[in-house]
Amino acid sequence: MTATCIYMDNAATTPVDPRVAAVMVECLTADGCFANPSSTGHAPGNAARARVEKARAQVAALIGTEPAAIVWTSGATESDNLAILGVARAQRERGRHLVTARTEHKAVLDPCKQLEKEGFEVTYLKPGADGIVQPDAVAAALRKDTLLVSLMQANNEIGVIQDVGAVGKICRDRGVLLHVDAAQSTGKVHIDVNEQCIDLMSLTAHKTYGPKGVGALYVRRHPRPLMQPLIFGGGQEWGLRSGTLPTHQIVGMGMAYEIAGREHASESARLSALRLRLWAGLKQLGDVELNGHPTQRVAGLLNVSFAGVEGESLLYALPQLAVSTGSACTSASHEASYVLRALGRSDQLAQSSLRFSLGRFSTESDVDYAIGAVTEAVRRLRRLAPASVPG
Amino acid sequence: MTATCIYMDNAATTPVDPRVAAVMVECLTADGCFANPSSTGHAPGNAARARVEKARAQVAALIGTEPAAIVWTSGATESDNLAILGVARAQRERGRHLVTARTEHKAVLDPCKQLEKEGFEVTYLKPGADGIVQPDAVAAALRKDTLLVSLMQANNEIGVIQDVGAVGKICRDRGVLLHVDAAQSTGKVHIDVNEQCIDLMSLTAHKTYGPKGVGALYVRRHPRPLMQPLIFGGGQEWGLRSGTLPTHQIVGMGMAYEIAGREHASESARLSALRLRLWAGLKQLGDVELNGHPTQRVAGLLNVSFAGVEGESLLYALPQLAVSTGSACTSASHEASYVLRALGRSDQLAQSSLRFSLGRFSTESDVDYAIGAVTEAVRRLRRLAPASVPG
Amino acid sequence: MQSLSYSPLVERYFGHPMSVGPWPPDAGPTAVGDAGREDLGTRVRFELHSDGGVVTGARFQAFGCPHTIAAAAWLAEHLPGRTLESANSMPILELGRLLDVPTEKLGRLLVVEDALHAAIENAGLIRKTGPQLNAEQAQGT
Amino acid sequence: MQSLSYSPLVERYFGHPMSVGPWPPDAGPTAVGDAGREDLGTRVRFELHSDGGVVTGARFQAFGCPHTIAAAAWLAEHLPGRTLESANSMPILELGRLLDVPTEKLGRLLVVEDALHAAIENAGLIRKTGPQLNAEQAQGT
Ligand SMILES: Cc1ncc(COP(=O)(O)O)c(C=O)c1O
Ligand SMILES: Cc1ncc(COP(=O)(O)O)c(C=O)c1O
Repeated sequence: MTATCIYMDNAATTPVDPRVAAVMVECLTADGCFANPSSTGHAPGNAARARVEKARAQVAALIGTEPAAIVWTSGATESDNLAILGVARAQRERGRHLVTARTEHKAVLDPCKQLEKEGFEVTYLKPGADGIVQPDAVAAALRKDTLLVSLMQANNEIGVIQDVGAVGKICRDRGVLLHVDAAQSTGKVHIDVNEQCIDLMSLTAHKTYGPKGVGALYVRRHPRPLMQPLIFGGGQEWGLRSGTLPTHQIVGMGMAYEIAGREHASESARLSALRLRLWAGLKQLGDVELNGHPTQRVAGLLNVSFAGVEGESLLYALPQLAVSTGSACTSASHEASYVLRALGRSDQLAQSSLRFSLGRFSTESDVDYAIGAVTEAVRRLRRLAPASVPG
Repeated sequence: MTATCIYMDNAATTPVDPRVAAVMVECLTADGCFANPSSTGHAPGNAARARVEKARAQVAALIGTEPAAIVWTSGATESDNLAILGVARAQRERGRHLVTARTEHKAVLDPCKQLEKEGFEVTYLKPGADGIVQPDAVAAALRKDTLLVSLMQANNEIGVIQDVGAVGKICRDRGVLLHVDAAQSTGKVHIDVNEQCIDLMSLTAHKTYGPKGVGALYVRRHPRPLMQPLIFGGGQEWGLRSGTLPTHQIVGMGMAYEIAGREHASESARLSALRLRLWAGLKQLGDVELNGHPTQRVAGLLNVSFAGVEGESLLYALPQLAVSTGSACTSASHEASYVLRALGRSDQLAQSSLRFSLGRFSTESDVDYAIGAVTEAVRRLRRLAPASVPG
Repeated sequence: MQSLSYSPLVERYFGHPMSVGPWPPDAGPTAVGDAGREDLGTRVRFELHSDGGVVTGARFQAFGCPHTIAAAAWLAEHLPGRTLESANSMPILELGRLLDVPTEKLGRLLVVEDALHAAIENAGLIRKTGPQLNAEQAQGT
Repeated sequence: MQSLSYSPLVERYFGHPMSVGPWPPDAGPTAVGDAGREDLGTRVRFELHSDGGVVTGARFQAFGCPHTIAAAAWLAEHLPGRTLESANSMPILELGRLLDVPTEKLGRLLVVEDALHAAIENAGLIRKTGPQLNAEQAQGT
């Protein structure tokens, strides 16, 4: 069913690495390590607990921290919500102002909108045309009552990398907490939460060849920010996140992050070369534009606007290529990507963009196929379109 | 490591059924159905979406509803929180009172406690000595400003079954919403949310031979109760629960529930017989008491108090048997199970109880082993203990 | 939670539209009708030939979603042989149903209809005033 | 998030305690010391024999967690040969460290200590007043 389709949507989700799948499978059935990691009254429970703690150490190692700073969640959406709602609701007497950027993921923007309903003010910074939020702009937005800055490290649509370390130093100096959404950056960008002065970091497994439905929140320990949980219950994860720990999921995330740490350098080099090859091929079409900063970006992600074609039709004309459009293609409206709009792209260019996200299993022949298929589809749709008429 | 241990802690978590593991594994790696179910712009995404929707129908079928009433979550803890906090926060202008029972899971009690901090009042009903909450007691607790009653169907510690249908009719008549925690009852007790007048029902996969880390909330559709999400973001699940849908987890839950529906009757008969055999064996020890109603209970769960032995030592003396104690054995305190205390058990008996929870993979020889091992351990510990002295 | 799925008819008319593109300059008097804007996601053009009030040839161009393109292609294929009058009252919403166009997208079909109506109006003008007008129209003023 | 793990010493003294149970009635004058309550989770009893101020035999009984049982068992094994005085000042918290008793459980060791001190006190009384008292004690008044 999907066999004839070339997958270039690794920013939406990655397949699970076979090495990760192997350890997950060990934690499912009756002959495996399936017990509840909180059942520390018996041997199977302790075995599960040990694997969970090993995974905690693996995840901690990738971001340069200690295991006790890692809180398991169901993914980056939950982690973003826990960080933002959790800090704001617990510290509302300290301040009611947050700073973030217009190009953040909805998992950051939507909790911010919720906080506005709860009496907070949020500053949404506009990035430059290259997608970069200048650290100075963050500094300028800080107020006396600013509690938290939330800034993603790598953008999911255009792949640009923010200088979170510079922002971290500014925030630390001013006594403001920094939350970083690193869903798209683990295994792709250097992370060291201490060096980068990060207080909270959202992580997810499924963009880094781990399973969907598991993630983590890094919470700095010294000092530990005061937070209100989203989910109350058994008291797991130091009371910050109750619920039975999903051993197989956590073990998968740990292994995925260990591999990511080990293979980051070689993988990035390979993916950079593939991306440049793809861009070189697509540029031949003419009237195409690269979205986002040309070099301050993750290796595998390329977002291109094609003048003169409509996004949904372009996607439909590429049935063998799994990519995503800049437009919110699952919604009924012609709404253009808010990220590309924030960069100043016209509605039309924002709407007719494609995001190609290469991954661990992408090959040179995939890239060549994509160049050919996109070239043909764009040419055909451009021929179908009427010549422009003045306004 | 765990091979020599007999697992009788299926109420804590069950192993994944091999038939469930098989479909999960199909949704992990690059050659499988791994894509993001929200990526409906391409074939792999649509294939994942189709499997997610099939699973939604499988889950809906087990509880007698339509697929569109099922919202995926990360488990029953999240579902309980979403139901209770979600309704209360969204409808706080309609009323500020909730009713629940003292024997509920922490995933219900803790959000209730949180609501008390947010200005709500909660009535915690005390069950009878048999663990049953009388529907009349619920009726008597309802007030004009009662928003919601939350009552579990099967209790996780003692296995007693509440008559949620009778409570449902009372609530429906009085215009009060009923939330039912069914984490321990799927595949074990008859569920029909329409017939039983249930508005919200928490479900989880991992007590019914599905994977840990995935669950669902049934939300009645006509009328649909007003709710505030816990987690804001991409807008998945009708905006009630954002976050990437974990295809393999959801597919696993669907298959687990389908099997549960099909095998419920035969499995219950088999487990009842095993439980009665276990109880008959343990009774020989003398000075043992069954906790909870003798017949209004799930088939596989047996909770027994052993006079004259201490719980943690009893557990420690049974290294080859994975059971759990009534005491909060993972905490440092000697705190006795709040469930058994609510039934009126003395601290000592509450503290020295064992929960045996048999499951799909339990055998007669497991039961016989347990009888032998527990008999020996209890006798040894009783011999170690000093004869009682007055006061 | 809605997926990009298209009916077989859309697949056919999007994938293999006939009657595409402008008429060659020497094809005779052409009535052109334009509607929509690229920056709003939909732009459609029809070019009609007619003789004695009957459509003799129709071509389309479209910038838009697959449903838009398919609808325009379907119309261009089915216009020839109709009187301008009957062409003018072709029931666009029924075409929408035929192509399984989702309700939220029906607005785009109105753009297709607007372009068709504009072309038919111009065809009527050509009939009355001769082809001079057409030359102007074809330049896209 | 803390697991039920026990040090090898606990394992040994819980799993194979020697010096268990009451002395037989004909074993001579026995000094008994009780402490704790079952409903609070810990109850310990020591029964000592002594001669000229030196412990000659010690037995224990315990209702409690593995650490409690192991601590009582360890003491019962290590008391013989000590003077009552040195037995009275055996450093219970150091025993706790030896057995890796978690901090939160140290309170339970104090129950063990109380039982020991009570037994030693009774042994002192026996020494002064003769075995009559012991008979009474052994009946557990
Ligand atoms: C930048 C970013 N943040 C958050 C998320 C949400 O993560 P999850 O799918 O783990 O909930 C995603 C991906 O969906 C993302 O790309
Ligand atoms: C009755 C009951 N409710 C809720 C839960 C929590 O479910 P989950 O582990 O899926 O978060 C459990 C089990 O842990 C349970 O037994």
